[in-house]
Amino acid sequence: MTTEATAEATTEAPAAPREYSWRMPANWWTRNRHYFLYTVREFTALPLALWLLWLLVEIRRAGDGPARYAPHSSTAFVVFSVVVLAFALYHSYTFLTLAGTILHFKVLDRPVPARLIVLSQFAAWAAASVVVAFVLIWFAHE
Amino acid sequence: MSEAVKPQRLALMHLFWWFMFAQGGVIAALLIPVHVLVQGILGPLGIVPVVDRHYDTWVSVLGNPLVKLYLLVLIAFPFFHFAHRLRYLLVDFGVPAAKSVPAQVVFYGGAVVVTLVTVYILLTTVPI
Amino acid sequence: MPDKTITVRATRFDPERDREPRMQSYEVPFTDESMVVLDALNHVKSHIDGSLSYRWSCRMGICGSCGMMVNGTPKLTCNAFLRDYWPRPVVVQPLNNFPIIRDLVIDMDDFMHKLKSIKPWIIRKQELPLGAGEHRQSNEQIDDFRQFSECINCMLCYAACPVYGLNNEFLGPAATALARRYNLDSRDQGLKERLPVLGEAEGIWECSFVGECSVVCPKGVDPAKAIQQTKLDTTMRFVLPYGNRE
Amino acid sequence: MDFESYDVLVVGGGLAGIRAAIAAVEANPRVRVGMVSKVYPMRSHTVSAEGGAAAALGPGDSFETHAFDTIKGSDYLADQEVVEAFVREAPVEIIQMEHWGCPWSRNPDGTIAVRPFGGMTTWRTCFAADKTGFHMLHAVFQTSLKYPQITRHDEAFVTKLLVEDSRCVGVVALDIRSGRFDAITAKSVILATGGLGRVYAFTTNGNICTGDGMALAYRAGAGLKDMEMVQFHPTGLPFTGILITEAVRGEGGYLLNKDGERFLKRYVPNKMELGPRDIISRAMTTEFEEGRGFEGPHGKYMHLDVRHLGEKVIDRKLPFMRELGREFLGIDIVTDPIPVRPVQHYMMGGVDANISGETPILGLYAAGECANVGLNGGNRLGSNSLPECLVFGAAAGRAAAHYASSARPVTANPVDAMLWDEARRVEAEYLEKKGGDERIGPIREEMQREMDAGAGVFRTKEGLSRLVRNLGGLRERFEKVRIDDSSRTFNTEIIAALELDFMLEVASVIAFTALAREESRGAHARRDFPERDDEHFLKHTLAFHTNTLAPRLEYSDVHITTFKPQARSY
Ligand SMILES: Cc1cc2nc3c(=O)[nH]c(=O)nc-3n(C[C@H](O)[C@H](O)[C@H](O)COP(=O)(O)OP(=O)(O)OC[C@H]3O[C@@H](n4cnc5c(N)ncnc54)[C@H](O)[C@@H]3O)c2cc1C
Ligand code: SF4
Ligand code: F3S
Ligand code: FES
Repeated sequence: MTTEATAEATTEAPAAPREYSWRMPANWWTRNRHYFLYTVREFTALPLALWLLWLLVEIRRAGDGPARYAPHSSTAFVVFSVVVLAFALYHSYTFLTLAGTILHFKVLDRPVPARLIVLSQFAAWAAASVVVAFVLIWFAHE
Repeated sequence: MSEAVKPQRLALMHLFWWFMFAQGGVIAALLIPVHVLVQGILGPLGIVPVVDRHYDTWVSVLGNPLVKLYLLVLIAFPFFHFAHRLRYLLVDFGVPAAKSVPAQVVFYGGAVVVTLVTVYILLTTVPI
Repeated sequence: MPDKTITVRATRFDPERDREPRMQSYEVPFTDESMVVLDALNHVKSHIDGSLSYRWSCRMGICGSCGMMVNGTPKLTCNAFLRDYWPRPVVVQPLNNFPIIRDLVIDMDDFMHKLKSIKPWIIRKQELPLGAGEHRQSNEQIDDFRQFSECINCMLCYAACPVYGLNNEFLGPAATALARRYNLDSRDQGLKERLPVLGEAEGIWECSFVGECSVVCPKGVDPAKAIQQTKLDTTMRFVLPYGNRE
Repeated sequence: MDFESYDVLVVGGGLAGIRAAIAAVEANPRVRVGMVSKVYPMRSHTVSAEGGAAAALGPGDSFETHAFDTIKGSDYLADQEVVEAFVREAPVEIIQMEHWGCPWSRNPDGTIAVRPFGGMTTWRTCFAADKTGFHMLHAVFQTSLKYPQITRHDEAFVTKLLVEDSRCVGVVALDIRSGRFDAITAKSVILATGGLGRVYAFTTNGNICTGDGMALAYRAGAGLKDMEMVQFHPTGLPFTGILITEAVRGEGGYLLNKDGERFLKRYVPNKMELGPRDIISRAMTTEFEEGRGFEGPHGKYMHLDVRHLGEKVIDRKLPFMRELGREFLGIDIVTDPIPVRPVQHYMMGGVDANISGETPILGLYAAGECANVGLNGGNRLGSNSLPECLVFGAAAGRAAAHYASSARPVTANPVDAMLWDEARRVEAEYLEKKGGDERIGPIREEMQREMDAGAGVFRTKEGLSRLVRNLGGLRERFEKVRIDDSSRTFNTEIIAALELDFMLEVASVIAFTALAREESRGAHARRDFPERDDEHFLKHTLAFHTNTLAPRLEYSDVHITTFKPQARSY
């Protein structure tokens, strides 16, 4: 249903008035701290992807045979990993918090408070990290 | 009157890619930091022993089918997440073309390629 | 003590004269700590320049008509206190992401269409006759959707959402929150009719969860949550075999 | 001829207007309805209503007591058959609103909950937390979107009713966005334009409550009924006039003077805080005069104290009040008392209409706050207004649809000329006028101050006479008004001028009718005539437009059926 522009125009009314249309400035994401953090959050995808590609290479190199196998250990690589870790932590923090606030369950017909869900997300993160770290380190002794 | 009647259909492709994005995001959030920390920092610096530091341990772990499955999940799923985010990031930076079907083919296709490569590598490297 | 004043810089745009919006400054007496930005605009209109145009009515944060950008943030001007800006000037602009009709007045027809498109009314397979009395509903069932029913259509969320700013086809925060308000109402059975609108390409999937919509919402509606939950629920209906039920 | 023509045209997008539009369509699905509103419908002032809507729903309630409370509250100036019809229809309408999605607060068993309200003997006020009007308006507006027969003209300002051969055939409306004048014709027209609180300086009413519909009907020849009856609500926030709902007292809040005393024991000992608004407002004013009020930067005030209710009750039942306290006063009502003082709130008077909303002008109907169907008499009980909008909005909608189905179509010829005349008038008086030297703002502010001083809670002959004189002076100054804005696009200054024109009109009617009623009844309290005088004034005042500011006054009988007038004490 629209506001119909019909009816007799008696006065020398101007044709449909011009509006000034909105154009999004290209640098919009720098104009507000939240927008910037959002952009960083989305950008984490890139470093994380690169690091996983490295992992793929690391796996592939296991096919090189015992003599030629040499894991990466350059300073540059460590620095790269530190940077990636910062992004990874930011991704985990934002993703789990946000996912926690949108998940909704009911237990005994009562909604589970979002805080609790977020907390359990972080608990799951901690648990997964401990298990993975354990496997990665423990089996190194064999 | 002036209302443009748009065909309204549930966009199933969007739904699927969002689902993959969400799954990948969870996997990435739960698992990636610890791998980066242990394999990317602690291991190379020699602070703790890590499986991939020695050929023997690395191979014996990679030979385990469960590990292979785990690594597939760890690597493939997040790529759907990354593809989705980077595509939208391009949109945010004023490249609406990133929404087009060809762009979708490139981004999600890329994730599919990474998945296939991962499967290939996992199957061919240290076969079970 | 000399009388305190505050500088108000407001956007002026008259399509009959101007090609582009421009800014105009006014000095307004700041006589009372509880004065809001809207009071300053009203002072300008009554005593300095009657041609300044903007919308307002209730002055109590409930009619939703006085939303503007105040120093770059979308705000209800009847709820933005001068004391939070003084002694620096307060800059008032029309809401971002909308076409400007005049001065501080934006064109929100787009939202009115979107609102209608999500069918914001109770849909039932079988109408309950009036004689049968009310549908029973517990306060807990109301709690399920209460938050999403508090939307005053003030458009601050649309002004805050960059995705909407980039693409006006996007259904957007408030409309989705209202759709969810009805979908979650125990009296409503219209989910299936609303899903195609919500789930189409320019619907919920466009939202990349910037979240700023919920940050600026003056009524705690949390439209970002409404959108993500709708994505999740819609997806679950297809992914889980038992999800595909009413 | 291609002007827009409808079967039924509703002027006003508030609760009454939308309810009327839906009723017209449901009465006859072939009826085409137009709805004109000067703001988007969901901005209408109904949105501000907080406390609730009364209806005898509960098992412990009866039509009888709701009717009696209303009639006693009205100080016997209500038309009793109207009240009886009202109390019977109100529950049906509340259920209808429920079916349309209004999120009424509920009892534990899932039925609609009720709360106590001033002047009501039992709990009968249905509520949606403390945003009742907001929820009702949005529910009914959103529901209206599903009817393809309803066409909206948003942000169009009606400047004149088109009357041809003493039949109303439409309106002239200024499309605010384009500045164009349109004739919108219809076989029947329903006025639902709301209240006029903005004629006062200190009011709970929004900027749009400028009495337009009353002035439109008055100028078209309809009578305005009981315009001296203006309600003052006891609990407005000083400075802003924001309303603190009566539900705060309903839920158990105390009114305290500066000695910490619940002073109402001297005025309404049996009802205390649950007394009717007129009496409590007078009690507060008297306490102020006797030096027992707090003094603040914005005048005297009392404390409204809810601290003893506890955070839980406050958050469940009065969340918006807490929000308002926090946002507008910087206090938390859980720990601080709320400063309050009497404030103009509601207009009992309005366009003279009968139980179906019909006015004496053929094809013209009125409903909601702008109408006076005889329900509220000298004082409206809190929470009777929202159901009034529903019941009489629906009645007017049905009657108008019925009339339209047999009325002859509107002819283009005279309409064209009338449109042209009206457009020329507004252009000449405002847009093209040269040499004016007064702004609108100062005239409006002075009118508001004069009304507060002369036609407030207590009135006297001297005060009202002075008011009448000063309003005359303001009218002369208004003739010389100057408009800064020459644009046609969204010219809110022209709107403000047109509104001020209407307000000066209705303000004068209030002043003249108040001067003429030489008694105290309901909200109309004359210092010089402190008693009710049934012998001379158990009558409705009817004011008719003349060529001067002074209306022609007539009086008509009050319809009394069951309840004979008796002393009104609580
Ligand atoms: C703060 C507050 C709290 C209240 N609380 C309660 C309560 O708890 N319970 C209760 O029962 N009542 C309450 N009331 C009273 C009640 O809300 C109103 O009486 C009622 O909402 C009026 O509704 P309406 O539809 O008549 O008018 P409104 O809602 O005021 O609508 C008027 C409509 O007319 C349109 N209009 C006006 N002039 C023109 C014109 N010239 N051209 C075109 N369109 C025009 C407007 O755009 C608007 O859409 C309260 C009132 C206030 C102010
Ligand atoms: S969701 Fe919030 S910000 Fe958006 S329109 Fe509604 S009330 Fe305003
Ligand atoms: S800001 Fe926009 S992108 Fe989504 S979460 Fe809110 S709608
Ligand atoms: S004036 Fe109504 S929300 Fe600000």
